[in-house]
Amino acid sequence: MIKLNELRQLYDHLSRNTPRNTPIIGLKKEGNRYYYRPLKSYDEWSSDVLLGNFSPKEVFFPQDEVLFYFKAQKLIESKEEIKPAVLWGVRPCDIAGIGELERMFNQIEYKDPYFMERFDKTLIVGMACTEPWPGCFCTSVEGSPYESKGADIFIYPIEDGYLIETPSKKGEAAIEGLDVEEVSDVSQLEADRRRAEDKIKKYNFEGIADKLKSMVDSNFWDWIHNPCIGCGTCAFVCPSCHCFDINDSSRGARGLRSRQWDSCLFEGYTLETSGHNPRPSGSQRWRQRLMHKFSYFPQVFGSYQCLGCGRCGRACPVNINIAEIAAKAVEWVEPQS
Amino acid sequence: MGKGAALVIGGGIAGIQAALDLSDGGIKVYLIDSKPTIGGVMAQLDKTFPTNDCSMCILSPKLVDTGRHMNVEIITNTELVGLEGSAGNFIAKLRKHARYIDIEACTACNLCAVHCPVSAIDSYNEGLSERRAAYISYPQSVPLAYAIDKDKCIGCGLCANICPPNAVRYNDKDQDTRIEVGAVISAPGFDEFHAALLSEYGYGRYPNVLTSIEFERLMSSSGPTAGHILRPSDGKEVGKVAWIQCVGSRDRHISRPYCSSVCCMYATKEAIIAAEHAPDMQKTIFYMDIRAYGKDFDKYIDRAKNQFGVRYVRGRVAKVTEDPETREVSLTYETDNGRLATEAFDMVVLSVGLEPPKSSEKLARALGIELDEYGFVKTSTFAPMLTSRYGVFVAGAASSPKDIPESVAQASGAAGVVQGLLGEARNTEVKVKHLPLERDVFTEPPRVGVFVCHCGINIGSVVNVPEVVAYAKTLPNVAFATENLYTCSSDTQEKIKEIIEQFRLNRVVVSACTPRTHEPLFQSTIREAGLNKYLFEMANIRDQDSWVHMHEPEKATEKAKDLVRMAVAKASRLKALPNIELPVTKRALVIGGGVAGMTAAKTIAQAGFETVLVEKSDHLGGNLRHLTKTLVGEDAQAFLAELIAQVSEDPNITIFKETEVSEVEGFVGSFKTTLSNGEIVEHGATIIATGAVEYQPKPDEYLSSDPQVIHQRELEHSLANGDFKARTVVMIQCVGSRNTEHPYCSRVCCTDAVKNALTIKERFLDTEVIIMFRDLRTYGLKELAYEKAREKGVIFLRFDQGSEPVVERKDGKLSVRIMDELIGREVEFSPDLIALSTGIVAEKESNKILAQLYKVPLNEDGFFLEAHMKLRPVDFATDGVYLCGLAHAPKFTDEAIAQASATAARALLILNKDKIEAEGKIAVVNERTCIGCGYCVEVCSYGAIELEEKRVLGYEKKIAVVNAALCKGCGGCAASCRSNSIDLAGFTNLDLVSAFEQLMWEEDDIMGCCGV
Amino acid sequence: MEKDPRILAFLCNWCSYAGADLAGTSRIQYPTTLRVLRVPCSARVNPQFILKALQEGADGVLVSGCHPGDCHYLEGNYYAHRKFAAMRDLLEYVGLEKGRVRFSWVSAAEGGKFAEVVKEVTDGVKQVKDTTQFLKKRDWPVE
Amino acid sequence: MTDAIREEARKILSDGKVDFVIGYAEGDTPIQAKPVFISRVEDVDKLVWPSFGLINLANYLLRYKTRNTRIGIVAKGCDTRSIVALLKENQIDRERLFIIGVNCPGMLSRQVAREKAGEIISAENKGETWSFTTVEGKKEVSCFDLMPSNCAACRHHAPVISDVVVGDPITEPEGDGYDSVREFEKKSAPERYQYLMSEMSACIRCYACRQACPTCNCDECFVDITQPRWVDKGLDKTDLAIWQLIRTYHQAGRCVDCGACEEACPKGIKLLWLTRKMNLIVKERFGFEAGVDPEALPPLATYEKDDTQEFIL
Repeated sequence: MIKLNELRQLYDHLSRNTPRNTPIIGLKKEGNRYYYRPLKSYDEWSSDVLLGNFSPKEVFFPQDEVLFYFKAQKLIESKEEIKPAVLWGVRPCDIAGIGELERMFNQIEYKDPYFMERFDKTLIVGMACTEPWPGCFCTSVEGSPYESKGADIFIYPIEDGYLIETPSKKGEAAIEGLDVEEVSDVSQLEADRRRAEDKIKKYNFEGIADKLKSMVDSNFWDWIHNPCIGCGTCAFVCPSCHCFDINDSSRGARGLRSRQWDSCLFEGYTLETSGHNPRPSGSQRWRQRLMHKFSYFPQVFGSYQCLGCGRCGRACPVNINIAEIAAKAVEWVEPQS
Repeated sequence: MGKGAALVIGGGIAGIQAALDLSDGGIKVYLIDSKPTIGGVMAQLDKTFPTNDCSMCILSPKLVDTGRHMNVEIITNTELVGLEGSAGNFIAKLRKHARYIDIEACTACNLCAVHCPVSAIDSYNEGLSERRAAYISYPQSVPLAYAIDKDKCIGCGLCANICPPNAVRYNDKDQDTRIEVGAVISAPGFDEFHAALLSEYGYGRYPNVLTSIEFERLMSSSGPTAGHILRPSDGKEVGKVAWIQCVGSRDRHISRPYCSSVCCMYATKEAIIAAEHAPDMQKTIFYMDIRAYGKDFDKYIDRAKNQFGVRYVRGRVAKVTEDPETREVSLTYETDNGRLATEAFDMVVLSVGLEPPKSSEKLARALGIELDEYGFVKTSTFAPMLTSRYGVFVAGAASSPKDIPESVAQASGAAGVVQGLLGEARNTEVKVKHLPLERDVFTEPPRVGVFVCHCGINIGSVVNVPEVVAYAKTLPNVAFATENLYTCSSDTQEKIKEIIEQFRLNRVVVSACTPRTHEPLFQSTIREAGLNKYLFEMANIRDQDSWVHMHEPEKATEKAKDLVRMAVAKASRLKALPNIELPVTKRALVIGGGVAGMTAAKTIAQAGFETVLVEKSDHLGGNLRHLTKTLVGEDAQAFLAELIAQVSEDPNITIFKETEVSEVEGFVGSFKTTLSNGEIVEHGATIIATGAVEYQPKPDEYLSSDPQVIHQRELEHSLANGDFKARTVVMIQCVGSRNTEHPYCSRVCCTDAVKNALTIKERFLDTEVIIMFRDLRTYGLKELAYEKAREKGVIFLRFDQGSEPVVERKDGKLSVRIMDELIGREVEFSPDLIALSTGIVAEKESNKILAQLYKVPLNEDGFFLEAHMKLRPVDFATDGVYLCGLAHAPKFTDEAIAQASATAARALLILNKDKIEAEGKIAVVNERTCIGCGYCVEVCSYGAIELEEKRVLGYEKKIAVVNAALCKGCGGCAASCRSNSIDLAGFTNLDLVSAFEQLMWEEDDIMGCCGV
Repeated sequence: MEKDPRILAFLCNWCSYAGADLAGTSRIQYPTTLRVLRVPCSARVNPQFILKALQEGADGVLVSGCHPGDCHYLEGNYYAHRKFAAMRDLLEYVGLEKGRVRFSWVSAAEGGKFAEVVKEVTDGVKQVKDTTQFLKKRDWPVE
Repeated sequence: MTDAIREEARKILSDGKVDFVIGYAEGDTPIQAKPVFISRVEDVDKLVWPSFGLINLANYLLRYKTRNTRIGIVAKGCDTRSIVALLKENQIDRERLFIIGVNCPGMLSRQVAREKAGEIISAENKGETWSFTTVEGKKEVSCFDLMPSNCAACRHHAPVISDVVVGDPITEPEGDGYDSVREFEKKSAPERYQYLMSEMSACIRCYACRQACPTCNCDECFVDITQPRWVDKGLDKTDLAIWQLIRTYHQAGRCVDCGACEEACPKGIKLLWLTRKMNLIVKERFGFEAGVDPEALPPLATYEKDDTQEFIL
């Protein structure tokens, strides 16, 4: 690990030592919201904001992405060339989210070239959360505000500066030439981590995967669905939701195929051409949502598909909090009818 | 019971109309024509007035209908030689002349004509071109088969050798046959006056003097010059052309004293069309009176003058000479002020009159009917279609010169009378059509066939048709594209059917004229080819392209491509729609108890159907109550009394007086009309015969409130009562007609004035009668009365609009001053009686109410507007509602009676059926997405949508349900539905959006889109 | 050949389409800009068509029906008018350039008026500075 | 107010008049209320009269369209107008409803708070003001300043229909509340168009606006229809603009200006800017206000022969 007094040093180093026009993407205020956007300068970075209103997933997995163009029978690759980028100042939960996406898009049989090219070409600069926000619950889903896993470079803010870790080779290479001292004593980080973790509300999700499996026909789903209005906000702000819909748009012989984010809570999510919908009710759609994140995903990949960032709860127009719901599921006792 | 069949003589428009109305009404028809094809003169015309419709275009669908009607047997080259028996049971003796080609075998491949070494004069082109001895009259001929002109044939055998189906029969002989029929309608039409008889006009000597019908062929795209107006002498473009009117009309010296009724209008039409062909051409019409007495005719004349620069010169042409060098023709004529003037023209057109066909006497002998001294079939005012022999009827120009709509109305009228006559024998001899099963194309990808029409040169001369065809082939889903000279011709229908079969087409696009006239024809063609008729779409590249962009061929071609692209896009989306059958209430409602209404009611009742007659006043009779005698002296009141008695006593007729229509529900086949007396009438057809009223002059108009200023109608009464007394009578014409307020001619006033003037002159020899007129419009045989009036010393003084006579009281005496053009100064009369010839005006307000109730339109003058001015004179666009009498336009009693019978014939077409096929383009509900919000229910003006509980995809819910019988297919519901849960079949959101989305495609979007 | 503006016209079958045909039978010449889609009634025209057409590249849109009271379907044009009024006002509010979306009543007897309407609408569209408002730009690669 | 609501709810639940009551409860995150469904008398105390209650609870009635449930609902003035609109469109039976109408003095808005204070981490009510901890520090904003534009423009504070009304009647303010529309109209056409495009291009098509709206009640929204595809998928600017324009058009005579759509938008798009104009159009052209007169026909489902047709050639 190395120590910096000013984070700007690292920023400047990265901007100098990457190919020309490599964007450094960090949280930036637009209107009255915060998004991951290319920063024009270090000063544009909203360093005090832990979480953008939207997650960094759109850096790798844009909401609306052209897969290819076609003319008559001929295919033309998407014209957009994917260039290297630096993702700056991402928090551990979002990094974990990127990791979940990578698991999805980088399977042995099926690799998503669009995602993977962006993923491979992006240098992820993570940052620990010294002051977690209300609504954060990463510690309940096996995360930590000080978790550097998944980052190429990871920043630990300390009292008089910053400690910089490079968990990956890519990160190591990136900071090469940064003329600063190497520090060996990083013991204070452990205390910092505990302090930060203690600030986070802890939920008990123990045994949730199995519990949910037993609740397929439960009234629980009606209970969650009741207030839900079925919009796509939660899925769209979620760092790990990755469902998408593929659409063709054509004009005569010319056209394109593209994909857009989808949400499992949309009524048309599973609607079939015939008009049949295997999940016609909101309760069934909620069951899918929760089971996917807390049951199927853990079964297949061994981890929750929820990283505890709490964005969905903050953004939900009717204030549905997935952590509360998951915790409720664990305690759920089927009412006597 | 008599025979359920009828004989129709003559295959012109009148004969065709009579045949169609009879056969659709359940009567088997034998249609005979002495020529090898039907079509008559209308097939030779380029355009028709006043709509300038392409004549062939509007005739062709009827030709096709007749040609393939299973209950019309067309017998060509045939004449009637005798008629035995009596009404109900005639035996007609026919002589079928040898054609020398077997109609059944001939495929119209044209090889016989190609190889025939003999030339003959082409009579279809009026001798302006030649044809072979083996020939076909015109490309749209029905039946489509060749014939051999035996007079010219040299028997060389070339055609027989070459004919692939061996259809040539050199030894063909005339054959005599006998057919049994219940009635006969004779519609042999007319001949043109032979212009050479008037040698002073130089016809036959000067090559650049043509007859009007020759000129018609010259303008026609199918004519000898393909529509270019070229001088016969040298083939040069014509710069200056003159029409001479009344050649063979209004001319006692050559025994044609009658007016031919149509020449003023056709000359104007020819001038307008000529102007379209060659905008710089100077056009002059030399005339005596402009007889624009028909509906909207005066507007047409105004357009000719103002928009097309047609010059009208009043004056008789005295001399015609030719410059032997330049071949120009000089006309010497008398001008308004009596001076002589001479003017040279490149071409002179003689507006030849109409006269009875040369065969008329022979035909009359065979039929056993009487003719008048000129050879026209004798009829009476009150039975205008009946000849002197009961059971034999006449239609068209055979009884007097007349134009197309009147011929059509008479033909339908004759059909109506025959329907009544044959009564229960109807439906005994007709066959029922069996269509092939519809092919199920649901699972097939669209394979569109595109047929681009040249429409002669109507489209082809502006739009680059081959380019459009080539373009169509590049469009997605297009499996076939071709061009046709006339897509509507009967051979093309066969071709389309073959191509559908051959290329497995499942959608058809015709790019031609307007779907408003031609869609039904093409729909039935594709139906006969086994396709659902809704798998059809048209692109209008004539009325809305070539005709309106005549000077921008490139842009018109681009537009045509766009329109075709849109049509193909829409066609590709079309789906087969189910055929819905609706029940028929076998009862008619007739609104109006005048002579028209009563005639209609009587005719329908005679055919065996209940009829309800509604009259708003407390008496029947209408305007005829004010007429004492007709021009030829028939007693109007005796006729009226008899008609009222017949109608009142007929058990099939229910009469409601002092009653009006207050509410209307339903549609063709099942109307439900609520009357003001609370009575609810359920009926299948409606006839509007509400009449019109006399114009009431404003108090200051010609001093009309003065007791000595009376109306023509009052004059007739006083003459009948015997209280007429006057030494000098001035009659003023066009009171309330042909002015800004009422821009149309009231048609009857000139004849009325002449009639009353003659009565005065007969009884009061010394009484001076002065008729002040603008154009004396005693058309047809009425001209004879005008001639007589002049002989008797009635003074006729002409005035123009704007210099009307001035009527004043001077020292207690009436004074009328008028500008006499002949002597060039004002003259003054001091009559003791002034008779105003007041016009006929529509009852605008009450017509408007009725129009809205029955969803039919009015014209600008407040008269009801028929579906088509030429060929559907008594129909409305709305099915099941018909129109006759003064409600349509000013007219004479005989014309109203003919129209009334015609409406009866049309109504009987509905009443005769047990079920009618409803429109398939109706609203459909997507039950899955409908949430039953009820907006569609609110916006439906027909109450066709209701909300009902239904089980959909396992859930009970309230959704919209459409009543197919009530839905009219307006689509208001579809556009009001937020979730597209209700849509309009045939015009779905997808159909329309696809069409206009593809409109916006650029070339790059299309290229590479291969056909199927 | 100068490129014409392309104006999509929805004409009701009974009045305006017939009026357009009448302009044809009367040979009244008018600009070549119009592309007609026949609909049964002006009430069939969903105002959404207008937006969609502008988005696809129509320079202008004309919707024409029967005069008030003349509707073949009794009152379709009255309903149509309300829909058009709402959409029209909304489009004006969001700054759609004037002259691109027009409405007219033309009867079956008004061939002359139809030609006049086409002229006026064409002139209106020609005066529009930017007919790419609402146009969906498709910058798709050529090859 | 909270007590009054609880009392009424308790009454109808214990009388068995309704199966459950839909009302507001305190939210889990700052300045947010959440809807609750109370079916047991003992849960009634969860009900509150919230400060930030822009959610239109009438939205939830749509779910019970085909069920025979008897529902109690806490409804603000605008919510009752939505209920009227839904009744007119046959989306709910009046007999199955018990409406606890509230004379609503107006709500506060999260969106406005975010605009005024910034990204809020925590909040505290201090009577007439709210104190916010934001990423940019502490900020205090008066309640008045937190009122959303629709509540400021509201002229129908009192319930239109109800079975019982709680809260004191409120005097309706002067004016018709459409000043913002008229102000915007003063801008030039290009400026207006620019605004449309920049505002709408922020849309991410989460459809929160539609889902929050009781009158966006189609089973299949036009935006999801594929034949024809009214609005292409993806984030093309024109598609986004058309999506909201058509949604607004569909709201003609149906939008009650409750502000639920705008409050729900995760991007803070000014949706009422459009819908309020549509409300003004139907008011000025057709003399209609949504949900105010239970007897009146929806403006686009009726007509007057003398509707002004000034724009028609």
